[in-house]
Amino acid sequence: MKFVMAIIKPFKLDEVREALGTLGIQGMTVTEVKGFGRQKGQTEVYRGAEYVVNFLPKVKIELAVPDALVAQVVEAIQAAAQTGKIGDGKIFVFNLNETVRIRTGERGDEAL
Amino acid sequence: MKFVMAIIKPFKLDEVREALGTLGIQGMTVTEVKGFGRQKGQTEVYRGAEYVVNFLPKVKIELAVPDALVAQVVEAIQAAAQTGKIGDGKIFVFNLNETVRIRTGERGDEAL
Amino acid sequence: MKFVMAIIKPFKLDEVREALGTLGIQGMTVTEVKGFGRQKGQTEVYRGAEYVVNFLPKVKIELAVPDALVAQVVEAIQAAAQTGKIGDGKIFVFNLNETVRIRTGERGDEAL
Amino acid sequence: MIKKLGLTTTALVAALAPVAAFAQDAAPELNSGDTAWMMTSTALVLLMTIPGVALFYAGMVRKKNVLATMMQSFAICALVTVIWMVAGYSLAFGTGNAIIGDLSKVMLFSVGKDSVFPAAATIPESVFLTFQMTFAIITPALIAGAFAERMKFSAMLWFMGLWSLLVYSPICHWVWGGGFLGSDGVLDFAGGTVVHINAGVAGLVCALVLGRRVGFGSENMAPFNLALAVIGASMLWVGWFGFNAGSAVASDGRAGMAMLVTQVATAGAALAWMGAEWVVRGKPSVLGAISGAVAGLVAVTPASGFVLPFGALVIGLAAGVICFWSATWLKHTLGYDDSLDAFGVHGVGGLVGAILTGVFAVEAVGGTPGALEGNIGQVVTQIVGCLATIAWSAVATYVILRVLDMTVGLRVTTEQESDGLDIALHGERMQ
Amino acid sequence: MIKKLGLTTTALVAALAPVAAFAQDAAPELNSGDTAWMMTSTALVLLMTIPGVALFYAGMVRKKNVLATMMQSFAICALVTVIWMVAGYSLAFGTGNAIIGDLSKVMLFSVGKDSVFPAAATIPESVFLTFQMTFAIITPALIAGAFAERMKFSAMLWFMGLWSLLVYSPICHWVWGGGFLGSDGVLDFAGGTVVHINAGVAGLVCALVLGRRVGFGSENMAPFNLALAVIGASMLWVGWFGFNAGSAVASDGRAGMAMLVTQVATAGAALAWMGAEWVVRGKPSVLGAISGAVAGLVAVTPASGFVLPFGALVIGLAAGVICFWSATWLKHTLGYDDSLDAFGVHGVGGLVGAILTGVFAVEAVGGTPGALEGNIGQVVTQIVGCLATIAWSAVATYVILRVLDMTVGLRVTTEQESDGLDIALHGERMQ
Amino acid sequence: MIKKLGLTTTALVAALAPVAAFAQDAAPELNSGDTAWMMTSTALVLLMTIPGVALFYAGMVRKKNVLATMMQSFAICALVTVIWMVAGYSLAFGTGNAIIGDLSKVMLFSVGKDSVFPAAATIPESVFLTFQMTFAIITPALIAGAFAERMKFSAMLWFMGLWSLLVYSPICHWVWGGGFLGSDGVLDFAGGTVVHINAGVAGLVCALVLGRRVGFGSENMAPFNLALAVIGASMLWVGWFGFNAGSAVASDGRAGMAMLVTQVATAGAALAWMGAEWVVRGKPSVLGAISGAVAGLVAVTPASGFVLPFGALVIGLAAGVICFWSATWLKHTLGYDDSLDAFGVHGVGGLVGAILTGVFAVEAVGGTPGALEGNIGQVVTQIVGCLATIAWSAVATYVILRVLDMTVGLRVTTEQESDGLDIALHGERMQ
Ligand SMILES: Nc1ncnc2c1ncn2[C@@H]1O[C@H](COP(=O)(O)OP(=O)(O)O)[C@@H](O)[C@H]1O
Ligand SMILES: Nc1ncnc2c1ncn2[C@@H]1O[C@H](COP(=O)(O)OP(=O)(O)O)[C@@H](O)[C@H]1O
Ligand SMILES: Nc1ncnc2c1ncn2[C@@H]1O[C@H](COP(=O)(O)OP(=O)(O)O)[C@@H](O)[C@H]1O
Repeated sequence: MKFVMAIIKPFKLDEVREALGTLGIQGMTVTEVKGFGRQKGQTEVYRGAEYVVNFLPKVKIELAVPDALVAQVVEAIQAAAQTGKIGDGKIFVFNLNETVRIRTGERGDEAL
Repeated sequence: MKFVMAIIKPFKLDEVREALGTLGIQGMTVTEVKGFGRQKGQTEVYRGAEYVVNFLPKVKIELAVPDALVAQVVEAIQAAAQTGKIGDGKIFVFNLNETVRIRTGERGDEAL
Repeated sequence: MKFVMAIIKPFKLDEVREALGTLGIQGMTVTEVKGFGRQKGQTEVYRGAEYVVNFLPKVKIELAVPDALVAQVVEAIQAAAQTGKIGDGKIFVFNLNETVRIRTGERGDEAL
Repeated sequence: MIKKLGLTTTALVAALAPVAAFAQDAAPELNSGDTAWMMTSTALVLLMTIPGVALFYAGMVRKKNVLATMMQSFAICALVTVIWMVAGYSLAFGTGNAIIGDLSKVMLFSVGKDSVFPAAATIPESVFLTFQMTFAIITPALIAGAFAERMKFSAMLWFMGLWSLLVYSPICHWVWGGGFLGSDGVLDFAGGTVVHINAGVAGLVCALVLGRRVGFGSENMAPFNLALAVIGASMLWVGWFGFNAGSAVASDGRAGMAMLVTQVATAGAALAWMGAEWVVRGKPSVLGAISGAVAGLVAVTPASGFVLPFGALVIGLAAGVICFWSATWLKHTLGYDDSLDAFGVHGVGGLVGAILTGVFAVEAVGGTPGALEGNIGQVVTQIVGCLATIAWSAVATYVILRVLDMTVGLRVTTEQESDGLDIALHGERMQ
Repeated sequence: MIKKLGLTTTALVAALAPVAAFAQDAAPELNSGDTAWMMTSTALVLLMTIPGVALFYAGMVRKKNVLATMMQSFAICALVTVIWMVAGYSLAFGTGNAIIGDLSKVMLFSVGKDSVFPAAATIPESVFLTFQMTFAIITPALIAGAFAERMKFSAMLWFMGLWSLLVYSPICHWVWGGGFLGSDGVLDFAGGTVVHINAGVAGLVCALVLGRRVGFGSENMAPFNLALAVIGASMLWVGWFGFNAGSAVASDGRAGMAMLVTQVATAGAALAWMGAEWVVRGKPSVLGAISGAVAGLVAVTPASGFVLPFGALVIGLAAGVICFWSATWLKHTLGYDDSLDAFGVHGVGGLVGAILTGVFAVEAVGGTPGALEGNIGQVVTQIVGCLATIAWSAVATYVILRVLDMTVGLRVTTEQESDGLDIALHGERMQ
Repeated sequence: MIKKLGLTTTALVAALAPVAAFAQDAAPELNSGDTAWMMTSTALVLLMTIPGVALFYAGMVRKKNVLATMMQSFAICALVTVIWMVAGYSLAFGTGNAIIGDLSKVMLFSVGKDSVFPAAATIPESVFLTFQMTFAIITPALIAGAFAERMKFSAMLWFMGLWSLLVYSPICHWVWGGGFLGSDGVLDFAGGTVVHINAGVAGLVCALVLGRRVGFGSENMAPFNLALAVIGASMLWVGWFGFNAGSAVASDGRAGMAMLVTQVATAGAALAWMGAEWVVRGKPSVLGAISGAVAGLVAVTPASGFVLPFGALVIGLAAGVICFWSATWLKHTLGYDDSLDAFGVHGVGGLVGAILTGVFAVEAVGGTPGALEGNIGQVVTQIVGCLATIAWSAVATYVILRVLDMTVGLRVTTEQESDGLDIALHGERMQ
């Protein structure tokens, strides 16, 4: 099993979910995060006090996938999340030792 | 060392923490996340505009544990977080290369 | 490639970012989390109902780095995030199998 | 206003006397200043419920129940308006007997542009009855604090509708509508018994019958957004000028004095609760300050047309300390879950105020002396008024709840409660 | 007020008659009670826009547009104040002809401390014109609901400024300023045509010309913080007492009755929308309850000085159900994106109210009988009033928008829209 | 009101003249319309502090200090109420001498239901003193903006209590209570010197003595929830009608004109700040628009009973631009941390208004001509009034702060400041 983590632009979440759905993937966990990177943030000014907000709202998607699907999953995410503009984000792939489905106690690929 | 990540129902957090406490574990990091899975979300309607919110609020627990404790930890989480109803969540186990306690610089199991 | 995750005190974020900047690192992802640990939380009282809030607001930093930089990165974070008081947090290091830059499709160290 | 009737033991005679006196001169004339103040007061008292109570309560619940809590105040406002129009006003202020009014004003068919209610002869009846309507609205809205976060919305509507007709209208009649408590000389300028003791006791019965919230005492039930509660308390404070000074039903010196003593008692109670908390807990809290203010407002309500500033200050200080004790120590000791302290603040504060009105009443202000001016019997009269209110409010509330429990059912399911009432009952969420 | 002029077909004569009558006795005298009520009403109507409409609308948009939405109401308040001073008041209430006023009151140079507007002779002209100013402010503020989340701020200011002069002032003159609709006997006590139909129709045109928001129908556009909307709706409800009862321009029985019927209709409409939703959708929503209340307030606006409580209740119930239908079914079926239902609530509710005023008007209240009292022609007169308003509002709004689209441009870029107007237009964020 | 005394150089004579004139006819009679308006105004001015200032300020701080900031306004409201009752009113409005009142009204023992304050003879004294109390409340509440996010709560209470007695009451006496500034002919209708310059200067001294917030200039201190600030500013705007038009202490043409010019100046200033920002920064901000509105309200305060709409518009435009400059450029250049611009808006805006009142005063409105009507000396008189206020406010504030710093200590610890005052001082959090 592998664990795929992707940082994407928030408004791309729905498209990515749909793309993964067509691969038969229905489970994932999503977190609101702040991204620092090459993309520059916007400036806020409050009564003359300027704050350059150099983080940008991003969304982190995490999903465990069977080894066989990893390549497809990465490709699907990349295709769906891409705008071609700076700040599109990253995909990271990790080894996953074990997965347990809490409800049933199933382990491994069955637990996904 | 291993790194255990669990996605659970929010109202189970206290029970899980207590269960882990009885194993002598006192450190962990918790994040509010949104889960997509088999469990279906509720429908919101605003002046006729319907939004099926297909993510559900979940809580992610992350904790680094010595190898010796992993099995117990996973079991404890599974037992405490289980309701038997769909949406109970997952536990993932990763290899952890290194841990550092920022305050002291301790490394490895001592840092946990 | 390695994946470094650090849990730090929120007000140390700017210093850590600067420290990493001097190593040439400009990308990272930040999440607001709640930490449980040795550090004790504060008590809130509402009309006689007491709640000891035993989690504390922390910030999680995640960044993928080339193997060559890991040691320096860990050191930089530890130095910048340290106050010497309890609750300073932890640094975790993971193996990272693969990284993809969504915008360009670059992989591996080039994608960072 | 009708409260003026309450000053003598021969209330009906007294009530008609000024009107008769007027009649000798000429037909009583509308006074545009009185009318202006009463319309303003009506707007201020409405403001107390929406958004006042709505915010005060919504600011103290958990995030998942914020909207549902506001919805209770808002829906009660709409529902009771119609009920008051249909029959509530008639039952409360129709002539009737010592216990209940009559049906002469049902549907307000008898109210025209130029109608005047005899005991409020300088303003149009339309204004008098709308002003009174806002009192009929806020009283049930206050009860809702006791069962927050766990009652079915349908059951709540049924309960409030029945309660308004079976509990509010009669007690209102007893005190202000020509009923026996007013005749007995019970002093209640703006609603210590009718509104606050009544709502507080009903709330306590609700809390007991519905039972505690799931997780009460174990789960963290910290208020989600106390800023909302501070806005709500502020609206209550400001709006209460209409509540108390408006109860003079005139724009005169008595109204002015009612406004002044309201301000003084409220400030005193806010400082007292804050101070008590500072001593006992080590920190003065925002929730404490606003709770104290509301306790002071409650306690000065019956007293407002009868006392002078110094008496008001004492009433406020007493209410602040005593309600702090009831909302913290008493509730936790007895273990009932009066979620937002409808009883602890309104019931207890109302009792403190009703009794101390008998102590601090000044003849030169409201026509009746209190214990400090030698009329010790007034305290007894006040206690009788409290007991009558408590008895009927408790019994009738209990019966209504039991009947509803057997028919529509009072409580949401455990799952709905844990999902939160916003999404479970109304299909909406604070994002 | 001038609305009184609307009661006869010989409006100008009628308008001067009472003044003349007065003049025979003595110079008309200021009445301190009337003045007090009108200053209060002015404050109440201002409260309706800031923070009323600002919150009502801001509570329904997405987080990224909350501040920009509040900014629209606030900036309109400032802008229209100056425009009303410069020329708006003069165009609306200067004598002029049947279509438009004149420039005699430009810059308010002719208004002194002791000036009196003849048809409102018991209050200072300064109060009359400030009261009317608050109406001129809220009307464009209501339109903004239709194009929320996508209009350029600069374009919005241009649009509102021009609209105020070219659409609001003339229609205000037609009905209240001595123009042809008032002369024709159209009944509009507080602004069913002038304010609500006018704003609603202009909103619909805006929604059509600007087009839908990016992602309309596919993205989740759930309101970010409905608690804000509930506060806003509550402020609207309370403030509307000034709007409707203030339109009596006196502190008297007609004002009192206007207040009472406002309360009744609003409650009825809130219950009706809530009930309709409960039946159709299975859950009564908070957004539904407050939308219903606003629909009721809108519908009773033209009727308020003319009907009795029972008529008001029917008007409220009708408005609640019909506006529920227009804001849910109609909008989604026709597919236009009237973001916050400026047309669905104000346009449709205004039409319901304007027409039913012709049905339920009672001679004893406002001097004119309605269809139920045998004067069926009044319904026709009302419809004529609606059509004239719709026609001018639609055409002029369309022309202004087209001109602005070709010059300053109406819409933000797609990127600004997706970033949110708060940061894109104002450089600020809700943290 | 007493402000009328300020119109002539023989103030005391003038003050008694109308009363005497009345007395010849009969005892001065209460006027129900005046009383209604003054009770309404009292409610409106209270609304300005709670929740007005509370929200305006809380909306500009960081999340961790939202509740503590609201708490300051709320606690000041309670504290000053009691202080005003105990001695503040007596020191300000007791006869006394040219510098300070006396102790004749201590504890309000001398105030009964029928008491009348001679210079406000048409309303009950209870109303007059409660109206004045709301001014005594808001002034210290405004100061709190200068030291937001870093002062100890206990020190704040001590400071405000002492400041109210030692600074507010005397200066109030100087201008309105029969003191030397009123006698000298300083025009201050509703509190340009007494309230705004006074609070602004005291705020500046606080900011300097307490020092900057930890992280000032480096950390992100962006406002957490500007929506709250918009609600607060709106409440201020609406409530200010009571502040300014209420300062006529009558429901008459002068009150009406005060209301109108308040509206105009506020709108002008909001547009001016917004415009200045648009030009200088490229974007008009919401914070700018509301700050401008408040600056306009401040500046028109002394002028409101003396000028006509055109003068008010100029005053507003000037205040908007100048306060934009002081709150942005001046503060950042000099480097003091006046957190929420108590000085930048109230101090500077008050100065602009006080001086321009001397320019634009119109004899036909307030009895005194200004420089434009040839009375150039009035500008000098106004400047004298400002300087006297600045001098006493600065010196006395400084002394009080130093004494408190040596006794209770002024500032929270660095750790408390970084944890936030909500949890550190009050044990509560916005969840
Ligand atoms: N080394 C990294 N480790 C973790 N997250 C990163 C890293 N670099 C970038 N990110 C995340 O990816 C987002 C996009 O990166 P950015 O450099 O702005 O654009 P791009 O990926 O298009 O080059 C960032 O906002 C951040 O959340
Ligand atoms: N493949 C996955 N990878 C990551 N998280 C997952 C995955 N599948 C499910 N989850 C998480 O677990 C939660 C519960 O999953 P769900 O399918 O609803 O129920 P169950 O685990 O009981 O089968 C989801 O809401 C999601 O947060
Ligand atoms: N075993 C663990 N796994 C994951 N996170 C941990 C673990 N132990 C501590 N943490 C995180 O580190 C933070 C600091 O830990 P704490 O024990 O309070 O202090 P210290 O690190 O100084 O000993 C905690 O709040 C928590 O977020």
